[in-house]
Amino acid sequence: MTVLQIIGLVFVAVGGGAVVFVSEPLRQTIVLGFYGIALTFVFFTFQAPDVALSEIVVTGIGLPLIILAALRKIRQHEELRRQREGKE
Amino acid sequence: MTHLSALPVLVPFLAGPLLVAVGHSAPRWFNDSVGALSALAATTICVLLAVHAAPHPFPYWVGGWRATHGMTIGISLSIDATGAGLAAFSGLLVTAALTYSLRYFEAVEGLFHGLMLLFMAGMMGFCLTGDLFNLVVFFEVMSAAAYALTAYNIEERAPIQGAINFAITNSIAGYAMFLAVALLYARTGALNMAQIGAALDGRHADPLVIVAMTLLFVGFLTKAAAVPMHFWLADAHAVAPVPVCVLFSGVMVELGVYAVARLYWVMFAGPLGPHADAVRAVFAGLGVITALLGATMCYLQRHIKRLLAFSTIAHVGLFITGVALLSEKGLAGAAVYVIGHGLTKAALFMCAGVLLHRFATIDEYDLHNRGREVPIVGVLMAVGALLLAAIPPFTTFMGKSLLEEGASGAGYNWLIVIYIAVSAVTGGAVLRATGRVFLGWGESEGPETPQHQAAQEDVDEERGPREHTPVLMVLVPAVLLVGALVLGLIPGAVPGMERYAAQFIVHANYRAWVLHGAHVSLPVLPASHISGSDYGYGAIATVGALLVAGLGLTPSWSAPQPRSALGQRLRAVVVGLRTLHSGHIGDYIAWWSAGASAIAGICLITLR
Amino acid sequence: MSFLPYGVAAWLFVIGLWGVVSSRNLVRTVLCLTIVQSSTYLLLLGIGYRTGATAPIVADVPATSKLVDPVVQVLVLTDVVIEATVTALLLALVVQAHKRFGSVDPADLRQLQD
Amino acid sequence: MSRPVRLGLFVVSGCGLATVLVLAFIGLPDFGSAHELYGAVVDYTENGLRHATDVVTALNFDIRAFDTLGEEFILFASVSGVVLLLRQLRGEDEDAGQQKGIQEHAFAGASDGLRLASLVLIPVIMAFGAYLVFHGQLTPGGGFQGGIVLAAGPVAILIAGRYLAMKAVAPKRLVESADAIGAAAYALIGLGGLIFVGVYLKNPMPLGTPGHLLSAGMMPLNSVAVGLEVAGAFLVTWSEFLDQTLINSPGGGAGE
Repeated sequence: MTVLQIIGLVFVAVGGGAVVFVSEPLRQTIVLGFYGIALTFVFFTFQAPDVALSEIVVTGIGLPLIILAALRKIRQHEELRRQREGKE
Repeated sequence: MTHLSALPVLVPFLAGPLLVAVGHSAPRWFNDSVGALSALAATTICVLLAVHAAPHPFPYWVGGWRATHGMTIGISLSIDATGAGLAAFSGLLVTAALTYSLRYFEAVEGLFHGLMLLFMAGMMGFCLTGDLFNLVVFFEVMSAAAYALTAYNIEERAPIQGAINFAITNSIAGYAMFLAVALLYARTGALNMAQIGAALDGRHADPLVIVAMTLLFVGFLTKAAAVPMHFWLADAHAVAPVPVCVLFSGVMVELGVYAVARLYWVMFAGPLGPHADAVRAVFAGLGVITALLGATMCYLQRHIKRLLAFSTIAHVGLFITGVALLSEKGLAGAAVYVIGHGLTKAALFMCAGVLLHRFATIDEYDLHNRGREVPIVGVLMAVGALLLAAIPPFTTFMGKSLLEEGASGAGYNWLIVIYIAVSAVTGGAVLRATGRVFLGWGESEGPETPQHQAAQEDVDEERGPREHTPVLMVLVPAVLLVGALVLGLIPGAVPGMERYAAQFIVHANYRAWVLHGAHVSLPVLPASHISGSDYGYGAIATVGALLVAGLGLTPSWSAPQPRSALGQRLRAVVVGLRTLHSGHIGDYIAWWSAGASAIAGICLITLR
Repeated sequence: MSFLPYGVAAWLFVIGLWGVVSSRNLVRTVLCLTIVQSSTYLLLLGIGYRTGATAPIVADVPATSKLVDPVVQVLVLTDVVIEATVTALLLALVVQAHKRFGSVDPADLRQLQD
Repeated sequence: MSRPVRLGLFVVSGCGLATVLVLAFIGLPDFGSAHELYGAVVDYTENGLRHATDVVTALNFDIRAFDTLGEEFILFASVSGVVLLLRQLRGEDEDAGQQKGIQEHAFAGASDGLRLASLVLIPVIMAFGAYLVFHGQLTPGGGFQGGIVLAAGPVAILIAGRYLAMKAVAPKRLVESADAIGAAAYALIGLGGLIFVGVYLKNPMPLGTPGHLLSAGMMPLNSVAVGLEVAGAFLVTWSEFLDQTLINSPGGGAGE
């Protein structure tokens, strides 16, 4: 077991905990991005470049756009409803 | 004939994208006919495969990567009568559901048909594959399509909630299975189920193997809705569109039990052979808890689709006990029961669909006496209810009798009481609803509950009550019920099932024909006959169902006033049970974890 | 030390489930699900690793050199695809849930339960 | 259940689960001593059998191609599900958007510099995506990874502030069709095996020279099919989600 692997795994363990314990979703998305990078790094040290590439495109591009769009959508609904309630 | 092996999956995989790509601009009849015809084609192929494999099961090596010296690197479709037959059964229900939906609702742009076909492809691949990882992949194909189909009516609230709970619970089940696949791969260096079985044989079952087994079983039993991993089912089945419910309750849930049976006898029967008694006790216990909880909750519902959903949980409990008996009688009983129950439950959901379509509500009390407009549906529902109660001498009764024989053979005579009670309560609950809706018996006002409001909310969203019920919507359930009535009566059908079951449970058989291409022939069994006591139990269950229905329709009983101490305690239990089914996904996953760790813990302690 | 990858996998599985159970926001629930899933990646890749072996690319290594197990990598690839797609599907459901219920707190999503 | 009860139940069962998992993992071979027969056999025979230099791709697109078939349809079913789930919402929102009159572009926080950078990056992104798709059997990467990168191209146009331009480059119907055609194409390539060499998903094509662009039989074709599907799938998903955020927002275009 190499030092790089140990460092990577520790980052993944901490990062996974961080994603779970950060309660604000937007911040959580950012932490998830870092977590993805840590995972990618571990996959490289495990000699799995194919998987690392998949992981980085998924957590780097694929998911964040969807999550951010979903969060934004939810926020807009909320504002819209607040406005409507304000009018009534 | 063997060349057809991959086609049950391929046909829907080609037709599905076609429907999604051109469905939005194609006329309705095009989507309908492509959907129903491809389902029919895939079903026919499965039937052909089942017939061909019946005398001699065979493997089909996808990509031509055959096994050499018992070692595989490719993926096999391992086709035997049981797997192909179950695939054909799921195809049959998909065809029926698509036919029913011709007149049921406006489908969106071919997406509905496309997803139904993908769902079917998932189920068929799941039944046919011989590779453990591929099994999990098809589990996920089935799930992904099912999540979307559950939430089909996005303009209502309950489907969204049901789909979320369904998707999260089943995803976690999937991850547990991934862990199990990894563990078994590390241990055996193989992914083909037969090869894993061969590698595990003759070795002591250490914690790794036992935990891998329980993770796989917990995963599939989540799909099968065993307590306490069952919570998602009622939420999802009660709210999915009726044609989808037909598939969920009719076959998808049962596939979970099939996978458990298959994996046990192919992979784990060897190392766990010395512990068969403990395995029997653990999983029979799980089945009994599931059956009792399902039956109780079933009786307590007034939302008819949710009532049917809980009855499915109760019956799955029975199927689990059947498999857990670890005998050909038990397994054959479960198989016959699955077919009879699947057809019956599909028909019952379709009847509920008629009510929803016509009256825009699915609440038992709201529908009080309104069913008189469609008496034929009332007849169908009553027949379905009696079949659920396993009335002699039809298919469900045949299944139940075999289960009873299996139970007494294994020294589990007390299971017979459970079988009778579950049949009586679930059948009785449906009879009660039938009596109230179609004959106007019993009270018309029930206690005000959130469920009542949820059932009514449909009124605003549907286009309101309709005057007519399309003939097709009555014809399809009628045909399914006729199937449920006669299938078990066909001479040779039930004994045939027993022979396949006897073949299924011989641990070394599967490996011989998958890895070594051996010809495995069906065992010859002494002709089993249904004894007088079976008819006696059947009669008790049927009468019990009528009594239960009668109690439910008697005003003083349907709303139990806590007069006595016993009544109060009963009421507390009921309230407690209802609170457990809270709809909160956090609760469900907490229970899931509790169930998974408890089952794994018990197995670790008892199977060492 | 050689238990570390497996230990981290077990940790991620359980801590991710904790997130799902304790969440008051469905978006967070979905993100925690991806943590549960990533435990399966680590376990799979962990069991396929061989000390001193190189990635399963045979272009520029001598045929005799050690390679890591390629099978687990293929399984993880499938796993990653499932993660991406199911997450998208779940988030679509959550957006709809917010629209219908006006909340993403699972405690507010009750319909049929009484 | 109340929150404390739920959390309490999970603390107990989560500890149980952790114990069970650790007990099982103890039985695993030590990290770094993998010796699985399957992997070893594939590692040492693949290049001779299939002429692909990336063994993972050979497993993905040939030896275990049936898994990948299932995987493609998980993707396809999910994307169809996303379209199905967001349909109504989109219909409602587009009405609202049309009343306000959608202007060209609108993406929150996109500064001119970011827009310029995105525009410059687009050809690079697309080229890299295509490279990944076409070199699947040679180097790490393949249809899935390349497909996502390819899909990122049109999205970069969006970030560059050209919402309608993205719609022009990647119209919805076309993208949805790409998704469906890619999925069906993968299944059809397998059918080629059944028709020409008698077994579903068996390689019917010449294997070529290892290391060449057109080598390893049907793998490049499968990779392209997957690339097409994944690119389509992610574009559909992103535009389903982004459509909504862009068009419907209180007080005009998003972030304005």
